[in-house]
Amino acid sequence: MNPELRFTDVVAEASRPQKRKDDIRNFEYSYRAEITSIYPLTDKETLYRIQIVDPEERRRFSFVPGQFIMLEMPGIDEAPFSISSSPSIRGEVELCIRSVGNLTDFLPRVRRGTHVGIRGPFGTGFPMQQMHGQNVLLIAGGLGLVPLRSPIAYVLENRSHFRDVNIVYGTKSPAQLLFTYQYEMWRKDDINMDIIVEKADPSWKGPVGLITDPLKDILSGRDAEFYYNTYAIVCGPPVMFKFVCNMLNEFHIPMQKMFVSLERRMHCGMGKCCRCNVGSTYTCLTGPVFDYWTVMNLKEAI
Amino acid sequence: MAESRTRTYLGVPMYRPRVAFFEFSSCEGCQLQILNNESTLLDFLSLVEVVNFREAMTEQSEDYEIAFVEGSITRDDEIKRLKRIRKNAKTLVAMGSCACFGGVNQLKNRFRNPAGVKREVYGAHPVDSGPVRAVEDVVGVDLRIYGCPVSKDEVEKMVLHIAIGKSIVVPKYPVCMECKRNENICLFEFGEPCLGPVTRAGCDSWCPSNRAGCWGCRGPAEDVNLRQMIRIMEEHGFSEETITDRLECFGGFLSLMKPERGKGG
Amino acid sequence: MIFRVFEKEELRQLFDILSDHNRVVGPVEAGRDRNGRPVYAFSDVREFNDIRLNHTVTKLPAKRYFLPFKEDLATFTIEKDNWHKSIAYNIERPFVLFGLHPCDINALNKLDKVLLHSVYPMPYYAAKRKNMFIIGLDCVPQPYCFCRSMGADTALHGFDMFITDLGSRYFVEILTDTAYNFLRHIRTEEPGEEDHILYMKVVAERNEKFTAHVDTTDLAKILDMEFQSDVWKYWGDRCLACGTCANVCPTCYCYGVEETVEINLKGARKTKMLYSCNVIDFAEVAGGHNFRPERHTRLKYRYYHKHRGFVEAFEESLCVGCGRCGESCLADITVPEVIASVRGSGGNE
Amino acid sequence: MKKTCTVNIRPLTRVEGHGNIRIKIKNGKLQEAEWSVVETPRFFEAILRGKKWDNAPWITGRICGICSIGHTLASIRAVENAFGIVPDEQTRKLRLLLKHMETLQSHTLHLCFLVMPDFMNTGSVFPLIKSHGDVVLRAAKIKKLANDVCDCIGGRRLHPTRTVVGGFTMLPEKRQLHEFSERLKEITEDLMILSDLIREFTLPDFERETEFVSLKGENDYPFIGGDLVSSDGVHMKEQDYKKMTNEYIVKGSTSKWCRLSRGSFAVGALARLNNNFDFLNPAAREVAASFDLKPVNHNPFMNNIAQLVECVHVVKESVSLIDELLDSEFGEPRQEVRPRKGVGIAAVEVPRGILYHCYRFDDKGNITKCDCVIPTGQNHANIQHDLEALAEEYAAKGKDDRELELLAAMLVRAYDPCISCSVH
Ligand SMILES: Cc1cc2nc3c(=O)[nH]c(=O)nc-3n(C[C@H](O)[C@H](O)[C@H](O)COP(=O)(O)OP(=O)(O)OC[C@H]3O[C@@H](n4cnc5c(N)ncnc54)[C@H](O)[C@@H]3O)c2cc1C
Ligand code: SF4
Ligand code: SF4
Ligand code: SF4
Repeated sequence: MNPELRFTDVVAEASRPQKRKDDIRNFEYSYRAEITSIYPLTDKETLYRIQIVDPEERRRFSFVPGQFIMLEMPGIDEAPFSISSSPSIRGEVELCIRSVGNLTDFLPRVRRGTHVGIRGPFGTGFPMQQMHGQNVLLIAGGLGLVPLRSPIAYVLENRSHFRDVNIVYGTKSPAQLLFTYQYEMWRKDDINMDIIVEKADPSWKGPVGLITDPLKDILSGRDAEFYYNTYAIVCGPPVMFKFVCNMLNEFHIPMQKMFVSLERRMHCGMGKCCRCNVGSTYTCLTGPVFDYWTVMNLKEAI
Repeated sequence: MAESRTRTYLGVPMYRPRVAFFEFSSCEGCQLQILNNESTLLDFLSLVEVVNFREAMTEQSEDYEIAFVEGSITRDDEIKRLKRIRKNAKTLVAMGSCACFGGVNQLKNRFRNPAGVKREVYGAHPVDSGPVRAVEDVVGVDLRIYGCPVSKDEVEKMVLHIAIGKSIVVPKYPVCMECKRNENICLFEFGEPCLGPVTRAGCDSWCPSNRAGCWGCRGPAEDVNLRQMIRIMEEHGFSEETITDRLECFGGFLSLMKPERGKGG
Repeated sequence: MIFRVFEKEELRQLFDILSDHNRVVGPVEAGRDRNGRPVYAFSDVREFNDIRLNHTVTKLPAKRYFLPFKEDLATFTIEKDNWHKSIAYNIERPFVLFGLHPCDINALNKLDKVLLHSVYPMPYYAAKRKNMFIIGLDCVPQPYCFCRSMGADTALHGFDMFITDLGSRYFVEILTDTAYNFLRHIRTEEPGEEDHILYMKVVAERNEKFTAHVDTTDLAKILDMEFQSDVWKYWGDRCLACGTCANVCPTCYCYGVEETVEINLKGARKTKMLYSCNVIDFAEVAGGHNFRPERHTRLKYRYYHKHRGFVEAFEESLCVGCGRCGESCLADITVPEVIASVRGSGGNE
Repeated sequence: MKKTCTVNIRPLTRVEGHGNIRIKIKNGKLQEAEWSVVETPRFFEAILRGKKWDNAPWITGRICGICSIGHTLASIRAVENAFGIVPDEQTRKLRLLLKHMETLQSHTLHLCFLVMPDFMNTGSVFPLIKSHGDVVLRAAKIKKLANDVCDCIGGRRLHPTRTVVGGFTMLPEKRQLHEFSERLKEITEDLMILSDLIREFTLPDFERETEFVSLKGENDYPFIGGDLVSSDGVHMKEQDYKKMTNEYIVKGSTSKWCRLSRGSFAVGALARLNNNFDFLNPAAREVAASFDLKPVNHNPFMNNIAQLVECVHVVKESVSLIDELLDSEFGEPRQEVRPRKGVGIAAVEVPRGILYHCYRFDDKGNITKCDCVIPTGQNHANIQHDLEALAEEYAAKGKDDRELELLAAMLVRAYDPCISCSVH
């Protein structure tokens, strides 16, 4: 009798590692999740609340602000989206999605109650705990408010741990402002919020200009101590954070305390498909949140 | 049909468009490819309502949303017909190389003397025929299905995507990608010319997989390096004539070739 | 490691034993090229005589048995408005890879680093890797081989057994008990002193045959410094952006994912396709922005990933020096030339 | 009784290409009956001028989408004849098998998808999917098999890729041939069930004596190359095709017309069958007998039945061809091609009748002159004469517009015209 090779079932024979990231079973595993609410924010952006169906899984699912998930609509597409809700709510995420392509055009047409698959959370987050006791600058341009909403929620829930908190938000036009209904609530919690648009419309009464304008006002005339003890989170299109970070730099906010979130094409979220590489760094593993010093050292980052 | 109105994909209502097929100067092979789809024809037909398909049905209607147009345009009456179709259709799809680039038919444009071309075939007898044009040279085109003939999978995919509301994408990269995916050995190894490196993929490298070099029926891929392609062909010992034969065969590369070889030359 | 020697005809016997109950894949002649030289490819083999033990390099690497060019990651059944996802790792039974050269074994070892031993191990790869019985085979360096420069000319692990031709007999290194047990079915001997001498001689002779070299000293750093070099434009002008180099590369593993719905709407699938960073839309995002719109930026990225990024992450480069990409590149862009030009550069080539 | 009627069909549907029918009857007298071809010309013969020989099969295959395999094979044969290449046994068999499968797929398409609706009072096959699902599925099954074989041997069901001068770029695997053989045996039953159904249709009872032209069988029912023959007793060599076709130009038509011994002649399945009945295999002859189809039959509507008979014939023949191929060792797929100066002519029986390609080459193998004579082009005059006779007959009887319109359409459709092909 000549010998036959034995089949190895890699999954069955794998040991259960401590970390989710090391478990071979997790590669393609997606949580079944239900779209529990769909709320149009503008004509292009919609807010989805998505809840994991299985109660046990729901309990286990947690994330930190800045992380993203992969959302899958079977047969349509799977794509990365930043989590835009509070990290203290387990097993549930809010995503604010702009319609720009295949999946994102399809999603606004689905009904409440539809099931989707989600994988993750993936990537690095903003180091919120490190920021305790410090001033925080939260700066968003356009869709950048979406990933910023999660650290904002954290700050609100832990307001006493932070000193000065400033939100600076700019968009092209007033019609593009997201989450308008929440500004008042944020401001109530002793948070200063500046909003500026590049082009006003008849209804707009606020300031018009670039996001760096209110930022300059906030930063000017403070003492060195303030700058040194300030953390900044910058989310938005690459051109914007280039200017913003330059300004922060001029005011000597430490580069290691400035955080940005990079966006690249992604197909896996797990450091395998290589589509998100900047230079040769995986945005999905080492990022999407990077401190500014690291970004400066990445080729082709901005 | 009531049933069609309630059809959904993952809860999203589907759209069952009224489609029409039209042909101009061509071999009608692209239409035939659709009928050739025996195993999925019924599923295909359930996604659309065919209201015009001269090759297969007698009924005709002017009320349609999507017009699939096959063939190149050579005569004034064709231009008139095409313009009417454009007016009626919400979406006009240029189907096949003839519609997209003029196809093999545009080869006659390479003669500087159109009267001589006519004489060659019809003698002194007068025939009405102008230079061969692609559909988009006459009216606006919304979507293109490349290929001579079109691949039935692509047509089906397009219709399916329209029905469920998924975007329609064609590969931007060249045929070589698919050729390698199909684990072929490159035809240049065997001393055969091939336009795979500059031709838009999507045919699943049909010809190279059958050991025949690509003739570029799907037209250029995006950001192609034609100069380098020509140099490679020359280095492999292929005559200028062979290179030109391939590049001009279906008309897709004309705009990238030397100006004196351009359309209507 | 355990070593053995055996008479040449025993190899046929070993093949027959292996192929009796197992699928065997090995290098075969797939045709003759335009110069009459054989073209090799990995393929299923039923007869020992079909295997080309003296093959130079296969056009495509054995990568596709581990990372298929196209593979379903998941399939869905769709019922009404609901769906069910099923996952399969796409290998049913183990098989034998008969005759892998050291560079190709090293390529698998490199892939292991990112696909098995890094975060998020990939079960699709693992299932295949763990179910492949690999018989390594020594080789004769070809003019385009620079594996020695890349430190990939000998394989220390990643196979089950490795065979070296000593002229009259075969010398075999045994790495796994499976291999050991198989070898019990043929006649082998403990190698003697003269076998060891012969082995050394064979290896030394082989090492002299390398003609292509790549200077890798400080390469990661030099690449970093030459990021803006015009040399890249020179190569970018030649590149066809056809993706062939990545597809024939035994270590390139980038991919894209595409979902499709079946025309009867009863199913859907999520398919992974190996991609290439040289093709136009590799880094393009929705809305049309492309992070690497020019050919030279993409070509450069391929070199950065292989010779810098991977080095940073795993202390070694993602290239084994098999020379396939250069041989297959219709534009004659070869690694030794590109790297030499970058090292020597400051301006144009 | 209606004495005046007009029929104006533009364009005729369920045929390949654009053609119009116009009939005018006034006071029981036929005033006008016209079959006109308005398809736009594409000038293939001019296009090829100056092109290298290897362009010919690739480009001329695009003359017609339905019989692209036939055109490709005719083109290849013409080039091979010019260069003195004789295909080996293996190539000949594979080409014939490919040819058979094109015939099977084309005839099935015509019979079941284009003609059948006329007999079932619908405008297309689409409603039949619901009402006669079984028939449609069987037809689709036959067509699929034929197309699958074409994909495998020719490389593609339409505009084949493996067929080249000198042979094939690539050969099928024997495993595939084996599978096809099994499937071919299976569909014989489907064909029989289709025949039973078709036997229930009443074909119009109309006859007009004419001449039938086809290849002349030597030992077999002919398909690729050989002598030319007519039912009026003309017998010629392949090279003399011009004398067999005598093309001429008619006003108002973009297709040329042909004639031989009489004012017109017919080509196609009925012509082949009328001239070569004895070479049909027994199963096919049996089907012919069940329809009372014997040579020489002068009812043009019987062309439909002749197609059905040919389907049975090619299926049976293909099974034996595959057996022979399976029993032999495959050799090299293609021979070397050495171009030389000369003229090459080929006659091939494609589904719609006899097709001729003729090229003249210079010493570099470039085409200096090209001529293609298409079956439908040869049929146009005959269609016209049939149409006149049919209208005449009905003018006397005095039928209504609708009925005459349908009948006229059915008549032209029976020829399975390939109009864009005839205006190449
Ligand atoms: C870390 C991260 C967080 C993001 N957060 C958000 C968010 O909160 N809200 C939001 O609206 N958008 C977000 N995006 C962008 C979002 O992923 C794209 O808009 C989305 O992929 C487009 O998919 P599509 O199928 O609609 O478009 P298509 O163009 O059809 O995309 C096809 C595929 O390409 C890839 N792709 C295309 N564009 C992008 C892109 N910009 N980023 C990554 N992959 C891409 C995806 O894999 C996608 O499946 C984020 C992207 C990243 C990388
Ligand atoms: S055969 Fe053609 S398509 Fe395939 S790799 Fe070679 S050049 Fe590219
Ligand atoms: S390989 Fe080339 S010629 Fe063939 S189908 Fe594809 S694009 Fe057309
Ligand atoms: S380097 Fe060569 S093989 Fe790679 S993409 Fe460029 S041309 Fe193609």
